[in-house]
Parts: sequence; structure tokens; C-alpha cells
Amino acid sequence: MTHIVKPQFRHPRLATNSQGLTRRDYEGVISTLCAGCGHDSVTAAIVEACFELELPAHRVAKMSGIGCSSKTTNYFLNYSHGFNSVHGRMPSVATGANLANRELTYLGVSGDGDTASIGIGQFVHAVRRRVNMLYICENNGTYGLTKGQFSATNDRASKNRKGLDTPFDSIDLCNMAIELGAGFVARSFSGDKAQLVPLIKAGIRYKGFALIDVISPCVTFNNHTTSTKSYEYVRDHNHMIGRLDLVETSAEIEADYAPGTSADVTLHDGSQMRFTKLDESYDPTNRETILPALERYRQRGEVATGLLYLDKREADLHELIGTPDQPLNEIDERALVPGSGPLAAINAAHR
Amino acid sequence: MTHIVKPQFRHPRLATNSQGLTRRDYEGVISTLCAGCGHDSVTAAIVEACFELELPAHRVAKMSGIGCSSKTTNYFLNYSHGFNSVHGRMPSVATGANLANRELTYLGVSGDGDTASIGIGQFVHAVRRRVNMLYICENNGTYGLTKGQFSATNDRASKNRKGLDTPFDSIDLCNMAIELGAGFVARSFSGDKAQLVPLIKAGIRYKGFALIDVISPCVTFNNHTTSTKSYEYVRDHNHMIGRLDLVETSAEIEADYAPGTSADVTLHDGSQMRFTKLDESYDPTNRETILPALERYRQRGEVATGLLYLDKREADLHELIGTPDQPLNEIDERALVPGSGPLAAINAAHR
Amino acid sequence: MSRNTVFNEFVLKFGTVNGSGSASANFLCAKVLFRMGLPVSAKNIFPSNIQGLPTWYEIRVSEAGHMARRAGIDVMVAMNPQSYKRDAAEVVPGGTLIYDSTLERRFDRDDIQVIGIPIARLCAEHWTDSRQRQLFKNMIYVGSLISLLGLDDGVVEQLITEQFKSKPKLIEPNLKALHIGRDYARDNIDTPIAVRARMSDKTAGKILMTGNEAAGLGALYAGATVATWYPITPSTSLVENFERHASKLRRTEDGRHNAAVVQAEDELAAVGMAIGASWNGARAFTATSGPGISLMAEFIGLAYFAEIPLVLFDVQRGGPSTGMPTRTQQSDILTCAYASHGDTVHILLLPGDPGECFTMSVDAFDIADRYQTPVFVMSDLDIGMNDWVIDELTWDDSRKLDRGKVLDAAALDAVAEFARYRDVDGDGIPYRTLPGTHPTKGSYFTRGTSHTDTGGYTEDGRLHAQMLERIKYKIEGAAAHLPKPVIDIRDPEARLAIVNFGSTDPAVREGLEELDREGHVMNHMRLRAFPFAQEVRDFAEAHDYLFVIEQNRDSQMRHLLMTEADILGPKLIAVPNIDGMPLTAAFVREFVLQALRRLPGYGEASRIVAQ
Amino acid sequence: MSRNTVFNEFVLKFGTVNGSGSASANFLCAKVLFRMGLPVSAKNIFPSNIQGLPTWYEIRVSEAGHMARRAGIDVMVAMNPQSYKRDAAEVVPGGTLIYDSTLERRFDRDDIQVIGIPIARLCAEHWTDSRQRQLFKNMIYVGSLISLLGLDDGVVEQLITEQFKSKPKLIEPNLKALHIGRDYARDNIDTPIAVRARMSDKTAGKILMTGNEAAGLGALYAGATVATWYPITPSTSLVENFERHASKLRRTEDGRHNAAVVQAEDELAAVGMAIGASWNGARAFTATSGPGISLMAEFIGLAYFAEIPLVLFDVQRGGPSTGMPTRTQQSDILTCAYASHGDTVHILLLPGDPGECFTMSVDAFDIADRYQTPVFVMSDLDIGMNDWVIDELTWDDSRKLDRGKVLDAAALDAVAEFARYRDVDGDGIPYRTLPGTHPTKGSYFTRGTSHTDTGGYTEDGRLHAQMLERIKYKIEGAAAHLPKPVIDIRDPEARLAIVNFGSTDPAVREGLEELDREGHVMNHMRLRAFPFAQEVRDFAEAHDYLFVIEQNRDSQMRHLLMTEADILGPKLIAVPNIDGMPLTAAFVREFVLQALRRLPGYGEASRIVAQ
Ligand SMILES: Cc1ncc(C[n+]2csc(CCOP(=O)(O)OP(=O)(O)O)c2C)c(N)n1
Ligand SMILES: Cc1ncc(C[n+]2csc(CCOP(=O)(O)OP(=O)(O)O)c2C)c(N)n1
Ligand code: SF4
Ligand code: SF4
Ligand SMILES: [Mg+2]
Ligand SMILES: [Mg+2]
Repeated sequence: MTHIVKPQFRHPRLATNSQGLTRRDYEGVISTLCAGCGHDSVTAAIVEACFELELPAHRVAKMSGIGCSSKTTNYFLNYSHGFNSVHGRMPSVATGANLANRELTYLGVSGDGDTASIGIGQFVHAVRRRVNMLYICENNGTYGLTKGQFSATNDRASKNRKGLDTPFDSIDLCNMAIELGAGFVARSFSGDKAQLVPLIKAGIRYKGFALIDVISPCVTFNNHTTSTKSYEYVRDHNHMIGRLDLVETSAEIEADYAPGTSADVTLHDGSQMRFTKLDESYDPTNRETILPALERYRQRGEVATGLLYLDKREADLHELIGTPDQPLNEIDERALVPGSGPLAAINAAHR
Repeated sequence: MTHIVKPQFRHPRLATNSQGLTRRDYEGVISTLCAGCGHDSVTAAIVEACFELELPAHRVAKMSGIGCSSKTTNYFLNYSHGFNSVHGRMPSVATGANLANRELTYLGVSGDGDTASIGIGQFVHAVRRRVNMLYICENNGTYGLTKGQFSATNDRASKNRKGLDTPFDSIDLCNMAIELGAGFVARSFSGDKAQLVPLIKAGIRYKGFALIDVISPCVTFNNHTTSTKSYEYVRDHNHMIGRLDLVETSAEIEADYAPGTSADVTLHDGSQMRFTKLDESYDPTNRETILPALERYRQRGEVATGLLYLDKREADLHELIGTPDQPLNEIDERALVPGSGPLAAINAAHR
Repeated sequence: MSRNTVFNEFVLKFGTVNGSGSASANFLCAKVLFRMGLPVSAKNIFPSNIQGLPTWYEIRVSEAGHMARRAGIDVMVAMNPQSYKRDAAEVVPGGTLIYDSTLERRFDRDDIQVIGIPIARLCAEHWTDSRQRQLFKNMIYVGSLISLLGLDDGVVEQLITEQFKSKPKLIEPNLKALHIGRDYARDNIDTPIAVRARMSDKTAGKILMTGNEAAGLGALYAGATVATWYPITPSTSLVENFERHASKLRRTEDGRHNAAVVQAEDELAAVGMAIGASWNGARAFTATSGPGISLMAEFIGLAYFAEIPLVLFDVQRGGPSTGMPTRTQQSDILTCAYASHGDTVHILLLPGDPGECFTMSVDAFDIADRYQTPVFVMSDLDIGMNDWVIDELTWDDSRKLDRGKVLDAAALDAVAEFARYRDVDGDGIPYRTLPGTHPTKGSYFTRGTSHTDTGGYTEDGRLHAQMLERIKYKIEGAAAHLPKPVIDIRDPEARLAIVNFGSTDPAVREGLEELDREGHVMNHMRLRAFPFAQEVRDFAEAHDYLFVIEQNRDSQMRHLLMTEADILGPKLIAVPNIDGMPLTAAFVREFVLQALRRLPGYGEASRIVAQ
Repeated sequence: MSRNTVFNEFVLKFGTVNGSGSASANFLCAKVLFRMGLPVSAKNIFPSNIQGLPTWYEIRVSEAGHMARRAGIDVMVAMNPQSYKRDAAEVVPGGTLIYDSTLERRFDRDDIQVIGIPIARLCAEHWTDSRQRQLFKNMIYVGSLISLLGLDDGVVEQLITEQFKSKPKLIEPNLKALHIGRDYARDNIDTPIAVRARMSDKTAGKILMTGNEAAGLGALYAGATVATWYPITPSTSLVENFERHASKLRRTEDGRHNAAVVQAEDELAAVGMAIGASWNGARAFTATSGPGISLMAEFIGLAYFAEIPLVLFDVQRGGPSTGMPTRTQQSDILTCAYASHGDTVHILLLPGDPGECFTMSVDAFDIADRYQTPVFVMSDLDIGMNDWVIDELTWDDSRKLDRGKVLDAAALDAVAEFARYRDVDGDGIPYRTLPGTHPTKGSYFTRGTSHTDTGGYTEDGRLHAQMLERIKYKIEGAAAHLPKPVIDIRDPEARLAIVNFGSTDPAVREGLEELDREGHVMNHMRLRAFPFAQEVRDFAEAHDYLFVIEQNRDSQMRHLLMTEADILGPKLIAVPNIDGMPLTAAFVREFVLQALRRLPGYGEASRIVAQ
């Protein structure tokens, strides 16, 4: 099997954005996932979000680990470089890539096995370092690619195909990221494109570490009725805490909205995130109240989705460690190599 | 340098406990840490706690990683087997040891580098698995043994010896353990033996994963005035949320106490943990309120110490996965090796 | 049936789509042939994905007992339009291709027989549910093989009945589909095909089993109680089989079972747990593949230096890196032999079939306990995941586990001084104690830092050197007690020989026969363990040239033979194979013939008399 | 000064307690001797702990230029009662031991000169603060060496003044302590000691530098901008030096500097970050020691197979496992050469002194970029952390960085088709592109799974085999372009030779001279890179026997010479050393002489004429 590139004929009526690109230009090679896999819907949402954001596709770097989910970086943004690294270690590779060039957009896609098991250490530290990237975890509560073992995000109540319980509590990546001080933390559902696309757009624009934990059912191994990561369960228990919109132009920003139901946050690039509360009492910018609120949803068996947490101090790794503005990979050799001159002083200091 | 065993003459007046052991019998070889190192105080507290608990010393397994802190398992409980494994991976070794023999007491000692950096993944999963052990992190905000680099628990406000800031937020191991559903979570200070000894005793008795994050200053690399992990800083900002006592005998349990200021929890072995609140509003058994409470202390710059969280469902890994009661390493060969009999059926099934 | 029909020697291949339920239908065919008394070798060639991609299943039937994969397909059941082109190309001239003729296709081959069966249409006629339509397709092509290839009706039906024992409602429709296929072929296809199966008696006393199941059973029979692992193809089923059999054969009265199986968060944790459990006296193991071994390297060095028994199964797949996860290789030999930084040398066992996966799995635990060191069982995807015909498993009930030198409380009371790392017996193997054994004697400190013979920390370089020399001596001493090479002296005068190990053996043995027929008689040694026994050196001594056949690029076993068995490089002719497929005799024959041409004096015929 | 005084050839050793401030006083002595024009070699022998344990500092002075460590101490400054016994035992007969006579001691040696200086009492007389009393003790013993050993007064004072430039208040009391020691010794000790230093001129154009500083500088001069690491002895100071120099030499106008140094959470992350940065076009590196290499193994295989430039510094220490973290070894050779599962072979550079740490560090980045593969710089604790006398660092300003085959936007516009993994030039080296370069051309997918030449996923075993063969060919092609071995033909007729690499070189060269004087003339080859250049084979060809000297147990380089340079095993005589100390000429001489006795025909004198 070689990789199959989609036929590249251009439909004359396909809309182009300011980059001169059509939606099709944001696609990748044909997916080899199972028919109905949640991950393919996330792929579609990414394509849509990048098209709407009018991203120059080649300025995006697609980073992933190993798993069905991690494969999907090949299924969107053909004009971007992709890096399917090793299992669970995408965060470090993305961090390094970001260090080399702070100007690209880093889009990481991982799975719950890749993130919450083998990759949890790197995940924690990427969050802590505020690496400027959007990290999407396609969370299906199982190891798809290795055929259906439990993952660490699988809920205790949930059963696997053989009817066995997970004996352990699940790891909640959003809570963990909030606890660690992540910048932008959201949860969504692959079946809800309307919610997912704006979250992806805002996550890409956010400067710092942005996490979207997308419940993305595995139709082959974890979509049975007793699974809490099935389409049915999530549809039935989805509790949207708010709606997020990314408002880009100043014209739109001026447009009024029903006061009290919405909170606006201006991002570093001037665009605005408009958060329309659906749950009156939930304020995603208040660290003190959100964890107990999320705990209450959990106890009620609800899956809270939407933007769960936003840290308005947008600051990324580069700002924290004070690297220069120019991408490190673009600095001219002459500025990097000190040359023979300074060696005199160095030699002198070693005599 | 070979390891130096302390002179073994017995002081005739040294008190012995029910095991026929003196305090001295719970000691180890002579410490090679820096004079004044907080870790030596933790060692002393462990010796005291084990003596008071009247533990059969040889039924304790001492597990550690690599670092000044991890070395200390050699400095107490000479009659116990010790395992100084590799950097950051003690949790897995302890888990394996525990799987083999559920009847020993597992005492893990680690450092903040060993736990929060290289070891964070294994830490998270040991918590999640509820491995029955007491995990003591001797937290000094620095890498002592490799000479003073910042660790991931170092506070952002804190400076190192050269006056440099940590650019990153610190990882709070207690919060993380609470979020992950650890059983018993406490914070203490190496300088406060009165608080530490009962916490260690209770942590050993607790069935499941018990964490004590002990702030244990590194006098050589991180005890300067701008460090939040210095003796001075912790003394000044210590906010004890409560006092914990382990009450073993039923006689003691009956003793009355000022109602309202205390909450008692009966442990699986019948002993009681008596928690005397110093902060009226803090209830260590209420998952919903403690994280916001801890966040408030943090924002006030206070270091909350004491028993922070207790999950009353004492259940450990063995119960969750349903291993037999008898230690696996003691099961007789005859019960393990099925013998030639069942092979007939197996062969038949493969024809 | 024509007069030229070849009986019981053919390759039958299925080209299907994965996730479509074809796997069990194909395995059913293999089992039917096996029950008909025919040695079969079944190779599952599957993609690293779950659903929708081409997947193949090859069954070689050989009454003569040739169990290597063989290229050139006699009967191709081509059920996947995606792979039609490739599938048609693989059929030998005069061979047969069976496809679903519901839609018309052309295969551009005049030299093969193309048989169309309107499978989809037949399904549509009999079933309405789309999932059923999909599933029963598979049974229809199986049915057609009754008529076309001679699968025995009764055996097939018997197997289907057994297979659905727990879901008896399914027996009827499956038989129905089977009969639809059988009858359609019988009634509509009249040109006989060139090969055919008929009943024989060559599989008495044999079973059909994968190496992973056998190895899992071996661990169970070795008394392993702790299995800690992380999922990875192709090793996953090893632990799954251990657990499955343990839950039956180790059941306690209260319904639990005497084993703990823990899926770790990654391979570092998996091996760390196994080490902890083993240190604490349980028999523990982990199973993984190449990437996992890389991740375990640091811990393996700890086990080596702190002398902790440890059993690791490396079910090798195509490397390097993530490589070809669903293909076979033998390319972790050097990595495992020297795993971890610093001076380390590890014991490797090299099973040649699932039968040895069972016996060597048991041995591995005894060896690990005896020598207090990591032991690798180097299986591979071909042995591990494919069904091989092997002798029935047997067990000697008088066999006792060898737990090595462990002092219990009574023994500790008897010794004057316990020193964990002292060579008391002159064999380099020290005594160990388990935590919790004795109130005051026998405790020691386990560490990866340099230590004295009592386990105390030391920075005295001479003591460190002594410690390392003793460990080296200990491991060298193991060589004589590991499974011996299997040596086949086909001609005492032969100056040439083939050396191999592991899953390549059927191909090598078949290749040797072919070479023999062409006048090149060679002797044969199959390595079964590292470090090498004296027999390996002696065998090399007795020959001029050894062809070292292995499934890796860099001839890794040849390296070890040079450096660790002191065999001169020029004597060792590298025969590497790295396409990820189970080896064929044709490869062996061709490569050896080519190499022979370059060997002065051996080119024409190698039945050369000792000089 | 007696008539028999030996000038400028001696070993001075300090036995102190770590964490007591003695390290800088001892280094001061080394610098003084160096500034007096004397070649010095300084070995810091320190424990793996922070405070309170014995630590030593050895300074060998050799006007003749012998810079290996030498056993047998001429002057021992024994300041640590814990180690008195060992320290006294090391002094050569007729040598001198200086101790603090504030409390009376006996050293049980009549054959050495014991000099007591009441250091603690002198301190107590002049200072009251306890920390000061502790610190100035060190300066007192330094002062005594002015009188006793001939350290130059002016040079010492000058150095102290420079050292405390930023804290001028400290100059005065330090000089005071110095003078107290000097004067006490001058006034109270009248028996002269057997060795003495005097001014010379042998260090013109030389500097005193550690390999880690030189390697850090090399990375800076190579234009590295991303350093990602995890602390581990003995590699930590490499990155620290990179950062320190970068913050001065790479300062931007707004006070930042053109480099990112990130302390990762562990070694897996450190190498992952370096790979990510390198993939994205920055020059990136990581530095570690053995345990780190083990942890990096999986990622190294990814970089090898996905062909990503990567520079790794392995500053080797005593293995295996955590081993002897503060001792030196060369025992990661095999681990690094074959790091990661599957078939992998990596480029190793083998610096022989800090000067080469600088040049090879620069080269490593060019080589990694050129061959798009991991490159290991195999330093060790001895080179990395000890101060060596080397030639001044120089830099050729006309040198341009070789960034290898990277296509920019213009180049992409010019090519018809970009295929990431295609061998366009016949050298096995493909072209790469950086993310973000071109809107529509040049993007590709990087993966550790098997891939086609355009980077697409494949499970076609033949394509996988081709890919691996090309990579092998590419790496083999590098051999001719790596640093060549340094060959010293001391006698064109000699049939014997010594082969070594890395930090053992001073001992080997001194040993060769000694053997020469005893009638055993041997040639010498110092390896500087792997895979081996043709010169290595030729040199082996030209000799009967090669003594392969290396600081590991298993003669790992000898393995590689057998398997990768096709040198016959029996020609290669293993000379392993694993006590963790820098090598001595005496070891070389004795081992070689012993081995010679076992070589038929070479035992008596090896100045043997070619047959
Ligand atoms: C080091 C290593 N260990 C194990 C594997 C095998 N493996 C591949 S994908 C995977 C799990 C993937 O699960 P997840 O990240 O949840 O992705 P999904 O397939 O469910 O989308 C595992 C264990 C591997 N490739 N590498
Ligand atoms: C794999 C590995 N990497 C790095 C090291 C070096 N190392 C030893 S201890 C240590 C940090 C210890 O810090 P911490 O756990 O906080 O212990 P402390 O010394 O502060 O008590 C490091 C990085 C090592 N031993 N192994
Ligand atoms: S196995 Fe599950 S996760 Fe993988 S592609 Fe299929 S549905 Fe998706
Ligand atoms: S360096 Fe710090 S942590 Fe280590 S022993 Fe000294 S004071 Fe303690
Ligand atoms: Mg998943
Ligand atoms: Mg620390």
C-alpha cells in the first residue's frame, strides 16, 4: 500500500479564500480509518477551521505521535509538513520544532493512549512550558490501532467490548491541564462540528498552549452501549457550557450582542473570542470556580463541553525564556558564528 | 568510599517496642548528605514513625529513584531490603514489587526532580492504580545531586542561586494527586517533625496510594532568601490546615475530644485517623471544596500543610484487579504449574 | 479433476479487505486442511490499520512437510478489487484465480484460470441485512473451495459447528452460505483446477498454534505470576494468551486467579514493574517488540548490573523505528545482546517455532532465576502471530522450577555472613534473598550504582572492575547450559554449511534439500541461544564457509559469531533478507548459489571432500 | 633544595573534603604551574555526592610534556583525615606528605617526608568567623607550596587578583592567608623536598580547558541555536558552557541572545526536542551520558530512519546502569554505534582532547546536516570535566557552515518533482525541505514507519529494503569524510602497533615511548571516527598485531574493528581497562609487555623486521 493522493482536479465553483486556496486545498491524502471513525470528523473540522482562518497552509506544521488518531495529520493540509513521530512523544518534538521557528502554526494531533498513557509526562511538561500550539487529543477511551485495549481516559463505569470494567479512575486531561495552568482548555465532541470548528479556530489563534480534548468515538472497539465514549452516550450526556466564536474583523467586533450572556476576550493578535454562556454560573476565566464546577458535572454524569478554561495572560515558551523575535532557524550564519575575534579573549581567559 | 555501617553497640537503656527493636534498629547507614539537609530530618521522622508503629522492620521494602533524596533509603531501616532503582522510575518498580507481595509495607522516597520531571508519568499512573504504598517526595525545588538546576516544583517567584527566575509555573504534586484521585494526600515540612511523624504513620497505615510532599530544603543550592523552598520561607508562610493523629488502640479511640474541631476516619485495619481542624472551613474529605481552598492559600502565598485530602474508600491495586489474597510470590509451585493434565484439552483445541 | 492434478502440494491465498470478517473464514480453511491430515503453514499478511485495506492470508499445503512460505500462488481467492492487479500477478501460470463476478472484471492474464462466482449476488439473494450480506460472502468462498479444491465437506461442517458452539443460532446460516458456495461452484464450474487437497494422515500428534500462544502458555507453566506489558504489535497476543489461559488454569476457589496482569502506561513502566516483581520473588515477565526494547534499555542495564532475574519476550517486527509493524524481521539481535549503555551482555534464546516458544519460555524463567540476569526470548512476527504446525505440547510432571540461589530464613540462619554479590561457589553466581524473609539477616541494598560484594556503595574502581568481571564470568558460564544448537550433519565430508536461527528454519531446511538435489550438500546448524556454546565454535571449525542466513540488513548474528564465538569473518558469508516476509526456500537457494559462484573452488558443486 | 631535586617532573595531589572550597584552591595551583610555563594535567577525582566526602585533585607536572595521569604521588597535600591512610599509602618512597598538624597524627610511613603545618591553628589565630576559617585553610596550604614546591609567588598573587576581580574585597584576605602559609613553611620547614617547580616556557600558545567547555564552544561556533538537555554528570557543564558563552557572544541588541536552551523533563524529551528543532532547520543538539543514551534509543532510531540531522554528545562515565557517575570510561561505544532497535549504524566522532572536542563539535553539525543522520561525539568524563593543556583555539573565518542538501523556495520552483527520500545524486543522500518554505511545493510527511521515496506510507517490503540499503550506503559513504585516524609510524618496519581513541591518548603515547626505550618499537593509530576510513584497514593490513586499548570491559572498539573494518579477530589484542581512572602509561606498558610474552616470536623485543 502506498499513500493515496486525492485526485487534484479543481472544481471551478469551489470557493477560494484570501490565500487563493479552496477547502480542497486544506485536505490531505485519503483516510484509511474505519468508516464512521470519529477521528475523520475531527479531520473535517480541522480542514474547515483552517480554511475559514485563511491560514497559509504551508505555514502550519502538523505534529503527531502514533495511533489511529495520530495518523490523521496525513489526512489534512497536504501543503503542510507533517511529522508522525514516535508513540507518546509528540509534545517534545513539537516543542523543539517550535523553538526553531516561532512563526509557524503548530497543530498537534494525538490520541488518548498517546497522550494519557505513554505520553502523559511530555504532555504535562508541554503544558507547563506553554508551548504555542494547538494540541488536539482525539479521545476514544481506547487504543484503536492496537485493537481495543482500555486507555487511561476510559471511565471507571465504562465497559469494554468483552463486558469487562476498567478498574481504574479515568484521567481527565482537561482538569489536568487546568491544574497545570494551561492557557486554553476545551472539550468537544467529534459529532458536533458546529462546536468544534470555532474551538479549533480559537485554539490556533491563542498564543500559548491550547488543548482541545475531543471525544471521538472508536466505532470498531469502543462504541458499544456500555461505553461512555460512544456516540450515543456523548449525545445523551453532552452538557454545553457555552458557545465560542472567533470574531476576527473590527467590524464584527463592534456588532452588539445580548449583554450578560457573553464574555469577550481580545487575543494577542487583536481578534476576539466571544464566549456565550449557556450555563449562567460558569466562568471559564476563573480558575477557582471551574474545577469544582467540572466536578459537579462529572458527579451528575454529564460531559461538559465547550471552552472550559482560558488564561488571559497569553504568553508562550519563547516569551518565558526570552528568545529573540526572529525565528532561530532563520538567523544568519554571521550572527551565529562568533568568528576568530572573540577567541583571543577566550584563550586569554584560559591561561 | 564504602558504605559505613553505624557502630552496633546497644545502649542498655534504649527503649524497645513490641518487635523487640529500639529506635536505633530502625536506622540505616550514616548519611552522606550535606550537614543541615532537610532530607536528613525526613529520615529521622521515618525512623521515629516506624519505631512508634512498631513495624517489623524486615517487612518494609524501601524503594527509591536517583538523587540526594533517593539515597536516603539507605539511611534508615537497615533490616529492610532497599531498592535504589533508576532516575524517575521508582513508581513502576514499587508497583511491581507490590504486585509480587501485597503483604509488605512499601515506603517510597523520591525527590522533586525524580518525581515531577523525569518521573511524572510513572507518578501519575501509580496514583491512578492506587498502589498501596507511602510515597514521600522530598521536595526542595531543585536538583540537589546534579548541583542546583531548577526543578519543576520550583515556584515561579523563586530565584536560584545566581538570581535567575524560574520562568515556569510550578507543578503542585498534591493538587495533581488529588485531581487524579489519590487516596491520602498530605504536605509537610522537614523542619516540623511533630507534624511529619504522625503523617508518615497514617500514610503507612492507609491502604492505597498515600503521598506526602515534604518541603525539605536543600541547604547547598536552594536555601537562599529568594527561594520559596528555604527553611525561612516555609517557616514564615506555613499554614497548617489541621493536625493529624493516628489512634491505634480502641482505648485511645474512645477518648473524647472537643467536638466540631475534629473529624475521625476509621482505617481498614481498625485504627483511627483523628484530624483536628485548624482551619475551620477545610474538610479534607470533600473533593469539591479542597482544590479551590488550596488555590486560595496559594494566591495568598501560603504553604498549606497537613492532611490535604483523604479518600475514605481505601482500595488498592490488588482489590481493583482482583488478585488472590495470598502473596503471589508465596504461592506454591503446584498451584501455579498446571501440569500435563490440561495440555490434552489445549492440544485438542488446536487441532 | 484432470490427470495432471497435483495433490496436497499447493499454495492457496486469500486477498481480502481487513475488518471484513474474512480472517476467521481463512483460518477455517487452514484448519480444515490441517484436519484433513495435511501439514499447512498459514501466513497472515496484514496492514497496520484496522479496516478497509488489503490484507492477505497464504496457506501452503505440503504433504511432504515443507512449511516455509512459498512464492507463486496456485489458487488465489481474490476478494478485494483494490488488490486485484497484484493478486492476479502472483498466480503461477496454469494457476487459478477465484473472484466475485457480480461485477465484470478483467485480469489481463491468459495463462491462468479465472473463475468467477457471483458472491455478492448470491448473498443478496439470500440475505437482506447488509452486515450479514458482508459476512456470509466469506463463507460462500469457503464453500466454493469444497468443490473447487477438495476441502472436505464433513470437516468443514464439523469445524463450523465447533466454532459457533457458544452461538448455536449462527451455525445454520453459516452452513447455508457454505452450501450456496459449494453448490454454485459444483454446478457452474466444470474446468478442474490444477491442484487439489485430499485426505491424508500427516498431522497425527500435531497441533496448529501461534508462537505467542505457546509462549504465553510457557510462562504459565513456568509459574510466572506477574505479567506487565504495554500493547504493541506483534507481541500483544502473547500476554493476552497468558491471561486467558491463566484465568482458566489458575483459577482459585473464589473465582480469582493466581496471576496479576497489568497493562502499564508504557514500556519503561512495564519493564520496571517486571523488575520490581522479580526482585520481590515472583516470576515476572514483559513482552514487547523493537520500539519497546529501545525504551526498556536503561532498566535492562539495571537488571543486568543489580543481578535481577528478568524475562523479556521480544516479538520482532520490521525495523528500524516504527518501521513495518506488521511485517517480520530478526533485526533486534545486536540491540538485545548488548542492550543498555556500558558493558552489558545478555542471554538470548532463539525459538525456531511455536513449540520452542513454549519450551524456551519455560526455560527462560529458570535461566533468569539461575543466573539472576535478563533473558530475552527472541521470537518474531512470523512465529509469534502465525499458526504453525507443531508437535503436541507436552509437560514432564516431574520437572521442578529452578528458582536459583535464593536463601530462605533457615538458610540465612545457617550462614555466618550473607554477602549479596559474593561468588561463594566459584561459578560467579551469588546468592540472593527476598524482602521480608528474616527479621535481622539477609537484608541488602539493591542499586545500579557500583557496589561492594555486600551491596554497599563504592567508588573504588578496582572493586567495580571485579564486580563486572564476575558478572561476565557468570554469563559466560551460562553458555554451556543454554539450549544447544541443532546440528544436522548431512554429509560428514561437507565443507560448507548454513547457519540460521528462529523462524527461517523451514525455509532453510527446504533450501538445503533443494541445494542437495543440485549437488550442493551442506551441513546445517540452527543456533538456539546466545552466548554461544562450544558446539558452535566446533561446528565452525569443521567447515570452510558458513552461510549465515538472517532477516536483517546488517547481518547482526554474523557480528556476534565473529566477536563472541571467535569465528573469522571471511568464513562467515552474510545472507541478509529484509523484505519483511517469512523466508522462502527459493531465497535461500538462490542466494547461496550466487554466493557459491564467488567462492573459488566451490562454484561448480560443493560436495567437496575434506582436503 | 638538595642536589638531587627533580625539577618540573612530579605529581602533586590534594586530598580534601568536597564542598569545602578546596576545588578552586587546587585549580589555582594547576593554573599557577601552567602559567609558570609548565605543562600540567589536572585530574579531579570526586565522589557522587555534594558535601563531606573525600575528594582528590591530582596535578601532574611534566616539562617533557607527558600529560597522562601517573600513579605514585610525589607531593601529597593530605587535608582530609578520612582519607589519611589511603593518601599516605600513595606517596612514592622519598616523597612528601603535607598535613594539618593542629592535631597530632601518625602516618606509619618511615620512607616518606611528612610535613606538618598547623593550618587550623593558624586560621584560628587570624580569623574568627567559622566559614572564613574553613575557606582560608585552603589558601594556607597553597601558600605553603610557594615555599615547599616552588610555586611562583608573583604568579600566584596575580592569579588571585584576577580571580577575585569582581569581588575585590576578597583579594586582601586571600593574599593574607597565602602569605601565612608561605611564611610558615619558609620559616619552619627546612628539609627540602625531592621535587620542585621552576619557571619554564613550555606552555606558550597553549591554554588550559575542559572538553565540555570546548565542546560547548564548538556548538556555538557551529551555529547551534537550540540546546535541549537533562542534567547528568559528567555532561551538564557542556550545555552550561554553551549557554554561558552564547549569552555573551550571541547577544542581540535588546539583551536577548540567539539561542534557546531548554532543560527538558528527561532525556527522552531532550532528544525529542532536538529532533524537532533540527527537523525544522535549526542546528540543535543534546548532551548526556550513558543512562541518557539508553533512554534516547527509540528517538535515535527515528532520526536515523527518517533522516533527521541530530548531534548528540555522550560524555561517557562508568557503566553499566548508574554505575560510577563520577568516574571515566569509554563503554558506550557499541550502544551508540548501534543505538535503537532494528538495523541502525551511527556515526561516532572520537575526540582525543578538549581541542578536538571543539573542532569535532563543529564538524559534528556539518556531518549531521550533510548526511541527515544522528552524529555522536563520544567524549568522556576525563576529557569533558578535567582541565587539559591544549593548543589555543583557532577559527578559520572563511569557513562556511555546511547545511547539507536543503532546498529553498527558489530551488523548489526549479525542480520538476521533489521526492524527499530519493537518491538524486548517487551518493545516497536525498534532499530535504524545511516546513514553511514554499506555498505548494516541497511539503512531505516525516515518519518512522516504512515509506516510499516521496515519504508516503508503504508496506511494500521491497521498497522498505531499498530504503534501508540506501541509508546504509549513505552512511558508508560518510566514512571517507570523517576525521581521519592519526597514524604515527614510529618505525616503518614495525609489525606491531597500538590502536586507541579518545582520552587514553596521552597514556598511550607515553607508554609507546617507554616501550620504545625497552626495545619494543610499535606504530600507533588513534581512531577518530566510526565508520572507519580505508586508512584504518590499511594500517591493520600493514601490521601483524594490533593492541586495542580501551576503557571498557568488553573491548567494544575491537568488536567494531572486526565487524566493520573486517580486521581478523586474532590480530586484535584486547587491552581493556575499567577501573574508572584516567589511563596511565604504566598500564599500557605493563599490559602490552604481558601480552607480548604470549605472542610467539614477539616476546623478546618487538623491533622485528618485516618478513
Ligand atoms: C513505543 C511503542 N509502544 C507501543 C506501540 C503500539 N501502539 C501503536 S498505537 C498505540 C495506541 C494508540 O492509542 P491512541 O493514542 O488512543 O490512538 P487511537 O488509535 O485510539 O486513535 C500503541 C500502543 C508503539 N507504536 N510504540
Ligand atoms: C537517566 C538519568 N538522568 C539523569 C541523571 C542525573 N541525576 C541524578 S539525580 C538527578 C536529580 C535529582 O533531583 P531530585 O530528585 O530533586 O533529588 P535531590 O537531589 O534534589 O534530592 C539527576 C538529574 C540520572 N542519574 N539518570
Ligand atoms: S480502530 Fe477505532 S480509532 Fe481506529 S480507525 Fe477504527 S474506529 Fe477509528
Ligand atoms: S545538595 Fe542539597 S539536597 Fe543534596 S544533600 Fe546537599 S543539601 Fe541535601
Ligand atoms: Mg484512543
Ligand atoms: Mg530535589
